Amino acid sequence: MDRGSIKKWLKAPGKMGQKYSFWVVYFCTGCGIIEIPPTITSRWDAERFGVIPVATPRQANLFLITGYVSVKTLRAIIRTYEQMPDPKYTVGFGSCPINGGMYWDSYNTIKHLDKYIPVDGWIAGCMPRPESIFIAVTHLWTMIDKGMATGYIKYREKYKNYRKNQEEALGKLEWPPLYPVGDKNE
Amino acid sequence: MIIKVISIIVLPLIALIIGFFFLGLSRKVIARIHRRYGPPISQPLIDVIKLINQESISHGKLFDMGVILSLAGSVILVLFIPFGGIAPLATSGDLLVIIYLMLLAPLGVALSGGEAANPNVSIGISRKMMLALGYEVPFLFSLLAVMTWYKTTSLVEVVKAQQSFLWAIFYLPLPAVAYFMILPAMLGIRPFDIVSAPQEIASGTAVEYGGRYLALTTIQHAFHIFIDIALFVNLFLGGGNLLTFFVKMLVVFLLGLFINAVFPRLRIDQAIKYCWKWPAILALVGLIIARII
Amino acid sequence: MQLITILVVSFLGAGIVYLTGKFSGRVRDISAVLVSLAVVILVGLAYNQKIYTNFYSLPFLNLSLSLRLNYLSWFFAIIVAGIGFLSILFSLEYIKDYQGVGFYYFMMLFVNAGMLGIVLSADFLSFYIFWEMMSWGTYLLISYKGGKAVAAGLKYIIMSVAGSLAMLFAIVSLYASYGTLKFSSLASLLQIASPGYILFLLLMFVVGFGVKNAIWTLHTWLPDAHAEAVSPFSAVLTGVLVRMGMYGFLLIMYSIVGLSLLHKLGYGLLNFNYILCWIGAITIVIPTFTALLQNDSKRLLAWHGIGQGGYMVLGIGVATSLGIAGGILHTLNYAVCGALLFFVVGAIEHRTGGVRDLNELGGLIKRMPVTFIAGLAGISGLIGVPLTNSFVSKWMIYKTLIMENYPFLAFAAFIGTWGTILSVYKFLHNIFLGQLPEKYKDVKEVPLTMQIPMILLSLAIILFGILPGIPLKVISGIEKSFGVEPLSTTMFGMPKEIGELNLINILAVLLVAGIVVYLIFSLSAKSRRVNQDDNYAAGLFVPRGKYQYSARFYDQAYRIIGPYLHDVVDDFYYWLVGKSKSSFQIVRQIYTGNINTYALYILLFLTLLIFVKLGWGL
Amino acid sequence: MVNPSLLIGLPLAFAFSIPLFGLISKKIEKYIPIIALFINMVISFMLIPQILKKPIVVSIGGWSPPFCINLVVGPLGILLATLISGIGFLVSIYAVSYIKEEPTEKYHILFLLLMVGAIGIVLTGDIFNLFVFFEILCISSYALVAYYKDKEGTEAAMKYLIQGSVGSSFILIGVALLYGFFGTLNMADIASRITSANPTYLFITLAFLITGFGIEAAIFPLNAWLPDAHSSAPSSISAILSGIAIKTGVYGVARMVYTIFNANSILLFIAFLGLLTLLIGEMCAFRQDDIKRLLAYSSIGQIGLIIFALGIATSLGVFASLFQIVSHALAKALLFLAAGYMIYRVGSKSIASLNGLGKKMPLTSFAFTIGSFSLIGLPPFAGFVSKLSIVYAAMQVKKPVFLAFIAIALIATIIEAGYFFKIVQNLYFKEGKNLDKITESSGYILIPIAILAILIIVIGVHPQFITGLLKASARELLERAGYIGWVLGGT
Repeated sequence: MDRGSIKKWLKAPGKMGQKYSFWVVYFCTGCGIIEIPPTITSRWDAERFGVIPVATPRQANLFLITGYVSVKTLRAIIRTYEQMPDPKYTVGFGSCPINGGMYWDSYNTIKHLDKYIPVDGWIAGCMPRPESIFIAVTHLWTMIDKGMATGYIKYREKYKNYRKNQEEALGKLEWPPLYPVGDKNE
Repeated sequence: MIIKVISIIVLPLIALIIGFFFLGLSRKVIARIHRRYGPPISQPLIDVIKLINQESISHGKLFDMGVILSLAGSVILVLFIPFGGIAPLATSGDLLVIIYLMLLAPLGVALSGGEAANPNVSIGISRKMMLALGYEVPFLFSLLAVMTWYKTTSLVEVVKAQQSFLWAIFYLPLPAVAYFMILPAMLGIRPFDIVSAPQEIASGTAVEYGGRYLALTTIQHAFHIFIDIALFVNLFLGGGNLLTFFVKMLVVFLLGLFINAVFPRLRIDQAIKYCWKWPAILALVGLIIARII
Repeated sequence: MQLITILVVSFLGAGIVYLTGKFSGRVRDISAVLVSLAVVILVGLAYNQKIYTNFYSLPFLNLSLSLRLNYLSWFFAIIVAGIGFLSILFSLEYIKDYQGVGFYYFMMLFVNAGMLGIVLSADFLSFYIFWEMMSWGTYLLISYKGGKAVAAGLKYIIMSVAGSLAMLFAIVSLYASYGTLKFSSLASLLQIASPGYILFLLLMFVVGFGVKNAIWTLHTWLPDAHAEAVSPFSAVLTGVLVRMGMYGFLLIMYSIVGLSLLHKLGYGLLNFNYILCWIGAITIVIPTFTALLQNDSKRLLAWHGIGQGGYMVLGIGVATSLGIAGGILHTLNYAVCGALLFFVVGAIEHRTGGVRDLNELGGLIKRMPVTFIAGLAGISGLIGVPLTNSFVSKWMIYKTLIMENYPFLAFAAFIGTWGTILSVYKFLHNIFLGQLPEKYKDVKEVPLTMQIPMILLSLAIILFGILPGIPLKVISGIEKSFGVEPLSTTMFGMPKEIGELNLINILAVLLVAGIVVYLIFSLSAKSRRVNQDDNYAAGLFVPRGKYQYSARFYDQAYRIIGPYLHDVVDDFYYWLVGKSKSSFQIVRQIYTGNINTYALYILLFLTLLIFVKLGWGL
Repeated sequence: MVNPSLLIGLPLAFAFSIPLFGLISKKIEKYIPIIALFINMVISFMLIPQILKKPIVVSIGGWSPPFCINLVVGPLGILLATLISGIGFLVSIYAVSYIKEEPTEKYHILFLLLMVGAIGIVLTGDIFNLFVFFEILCISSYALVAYYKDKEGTEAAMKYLIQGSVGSSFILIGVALLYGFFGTLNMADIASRITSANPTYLFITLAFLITGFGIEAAIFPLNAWLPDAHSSAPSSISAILSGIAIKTGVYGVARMVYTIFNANSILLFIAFLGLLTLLIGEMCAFRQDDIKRLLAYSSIGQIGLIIFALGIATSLGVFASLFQIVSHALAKALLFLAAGYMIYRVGSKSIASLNGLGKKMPLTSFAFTIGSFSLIGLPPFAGFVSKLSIVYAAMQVKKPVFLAFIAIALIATIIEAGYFFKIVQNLYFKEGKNLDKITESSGYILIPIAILAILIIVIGVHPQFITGLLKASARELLERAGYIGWVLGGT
């Protein structure tokens, strides 16, 4: 916890700000959301880490994918992710986003979320405990420090492929591409 | 002259600091009331720094200009309200001007929010307007009570008159109480955070705001807290020098905080009815007394 | 001579425009613009002159009709001429597709000429003549559009005739008792009149002028008329024509009866001015909150026209130097704002095919930016946002109310302003903001001749908002002529002894603050421009054309205040009309169509006559 | 100098010569009334100046008054004579193309006779002649009302006939009584000796005479004939009846009350009657959907106003009442002519059927509008000046009762405004049905209408044209000594 160190603040205020105020988009994808209420309320108090839930993706910079991702939800996830302003971070919460988990052979869940949007970190387990969220947050801090949490940049660069995967999974998307889909990105 | 210029520059900064302090304090205090540890006092500042460095989207010129207007309106409002006797612009605008300048901030937000073509924003604005209609009634009653009592529309005069003798709250307790009762409504904090109800209308006017827009609105909110409380202190608690003024503001703010931290959110019609019932009646009685005596 | 020239030009001009219309529409349009412009110039040249001329005489009533020019009449004359010119300019494109355009221009110019005659006339007979000409001209113009407008026109003219007959009653009684109708001589003669008689006069005139100025209980014609008339004329209606009542109030109350006499009417709080003030206050509150419930843009503005009229009445009712000045200044300011807003609505109608329903519009800022700017200026002026014109006048009215220790009247004025804010924001939002519906995708900005009037008026709003000294100079001249001690003003607001108001400082600080904030804004991280489809919709794609919140914008507030805002006065009038109709039906039964009864009538009449003789012992 | 008796003689001669002309060609006969009345009009215009200098008394058969039949052509007489022949002239122009139904020559004869009667009434100085001319007028108008020979016309004529003859008989009784008292029929003579008789008997006589003339003058409740007659007669005749015939009744009443009986005590009652007539007329008119009935009832109202002004009995009051007579005669004639032709075009009398005519018949509708505005009393039309002077006269008396009366009269004006403005809107701003083959009126129709409209505006803008004459006429009515003096030579 180096909130106090002025030097770092003066060096990279933006990065520090990003670290110490994670605003989580308030979006219940699956069963994992059940862990969020204790996390943000008196029992574990996420606010002391500067983590607070916000209502709209426009304000958020942390996207917590809580639980399994059905095809229907994927559409919303992609839309929400694209509406979040850069820099933004994604954390997959629970086993399902990683590899489908207990829905590994379900016909309408997404097995590998990172084919569709970049994921900066995973929290394995079914269910993970709230503490693990804090672990994830602190881990994300170090990643930001080291400049490893670059999911949003990857998304911009590889947007063509992401868009292709998304359209494979969801069919034609009704919204236009976020970034120009051309060869100049390669 | 020089002093005036300096104070014009300094006063907003003081207001900003106090406002941010209050913002952080409120989060901390509420956390403690909730038996939480709570964020550091500086958390709002951290948020604003982050937001300034974060990208955002814009829906058009008005979308930007509205936010700028609202913050600018709040900034100049600070210059009209005596802070511990410092009121650089008090001679070029009195209480009536202050009442009207208080329009600029909501108007700016309403305009810029309007261009973000989002019904949540519209709902938020309409709630803001209705809530304002609600709390303006007791607010105006109590302001008129003070103005009628001191036979002046100048805030500086009011403060002078109080410092010479007793505070207004002793002459006009009812309007003061009414003002205090609607203070949370004016600040838009619980139980009156209907305007930006994140769970109902996705934080109302701020739905499309991100990055610098959110930063500016946060700063504006800080100013807003400062203005409303400073106005209360000037009107009823007799101003004071820099220190006492700050102390009075702190007291008022904390009192309000303790009350509103434990209340759930009201519905908009409940809020209007509340504003038009007890605060309005109290303020009206106070006004009638002030008129008769 | 100059005044006669003004009137001749304006009246003959109307006729000429009509005749040229018979040959070519183009020439007619141009000549209409030229005539109205000429009137503006002529009136402008007459600034700061004192003129008095007899222009006609009726020997059989040994009356002579005369004209005069002083600050008061010049002030109103320039407003009339200016708004008239702008509305003609606005009409060029707007009215093209209607039929009977020649008639329209003729009546517009004719009504303007009538209003000029009203403000320039120096005796009550010519005043009344021009008043009536204006009234029936207005009636024809309101009905011009046909359809619903017909009923509106009838309602207007009936109320107007009733009012002007009350006025005629007072005028003739004045003549019968004093043998003259000249304002100047009446002003001196009335000083020795009994308060009761003065009160009777004032009541009659208040009815006459109140119908025009739409004070509460006489206002019911106005919403229909404003809503149904063609928009350029609605602008004239709300801006100047309705304010002729205001001119009348000023004339009778201060120019003729005079302040010293007014104070004699009544005791304590129960005096004429105080009651007038309360009428004004009610006129502010009820109509302004009724406007909140309107969904028709023009009706909404019309109700505001009534409400703002209340401010003026309130201002002149207080009868302090500041109050009177505030009332007069507000007349000018509202003329500008109201006309501008009706132009805006007219532009919207013109482009969207006559859509006035606020719930069908939206998002037009992206298509009609200039109109939006005008609308923004207009509503800011109407609210009285600082640095717009109405702020100054409202400030003066509030100030004097508080200083004169009328806090409740002041409260009515304040809360009226809040009602105004709510409803005009709804107006602006539902038309210009929010999502642009599919059907208005390719709406274009209005042509230049419609933009110019709006731009000019918007500039006027800002100008008078920052330099109120310009109109206030004339107004203090008016007050001097009233015998009220004139208001001393500076260019940018009020001198110290009157109150703390210095608009140039406010402007400067606001600019500085705005620049600073803008720097912060532009230095921080950039933002990406998105269109209205890229919008937060809870993770879904924005449903086109359905993603708008405008219907029942203040629903919860409606539920609370709606029941109290039912227009009982209007109901009462309709009840009255219905009852009298049925009673007329009964009266008709006298003529049974049966010859025997008729013969009986004759005999009865004869016997009655003889009985009268014996009874009265004539 | 011209002999005023020509004013009566010429039309009479022409009237009976129409069949002879008819032998030559049926074409010319319809132009005879025009010629006759034109000459009449010219003569009366020529007479005005010298009569304003000195009234003319024409004695027939050599003897000097009171021992002979004589015409007394005072300002009042010549005023009304001019009005009558003028309006008659215009209406006869109108009739040229309006009256197509045979037998036209009868129409023209009766029309001229009606004129003769009317002019005779206002010019004669002998009360029995007055009665005779009155009969001429009435009988010809009975016939003319039934001219179309349709059911309602005949019925209306029948009613009119019955009531009219009751009235005439009353007049006859009154005349007989007067002759019994004074042994003379010369009005001036009677007037000079009126004080010598028993006031009660005199009053009975006056009652009979007022009733008799009141029927023609359409005072409430004696006016039941009027709506039927006006609405079912040919429009030209309605114009004449409303513009002229009832005015002669008013003349009769005025002559009796002022000049002969000098019954000032009854004037207030007469004013009250006038007010009653006004109210009832307007109320009934408000509820009409038949345009001609509406106009007829509004004439009742206007007559009420005239009678009311007559009852004010100040010089200004009488002046105002005469002014109202003139302006109403012009306006109502105009309205009936215009409405008549609109009805002729659309083929229905209902107001709703006039919708949208303003675009099809612009000039006619415009004239109609002017007439109705003038009747409501809007500036700058003739009706405004007359109404203004009535209000002023009533106020000038400074009696509270007259204040109350005039207030009520103004309220009646609101009702009047109600229906007239509605009609104007129907003309211009309502969408009419199947108007496509309706065209503007022809020249013979437009000329009189246009002239009347122009007259209304001219008098409204510059009343001085007629005020001199009106003032003199008012003086004639009020100063009976002067009248007696003209006839009997300076007593």
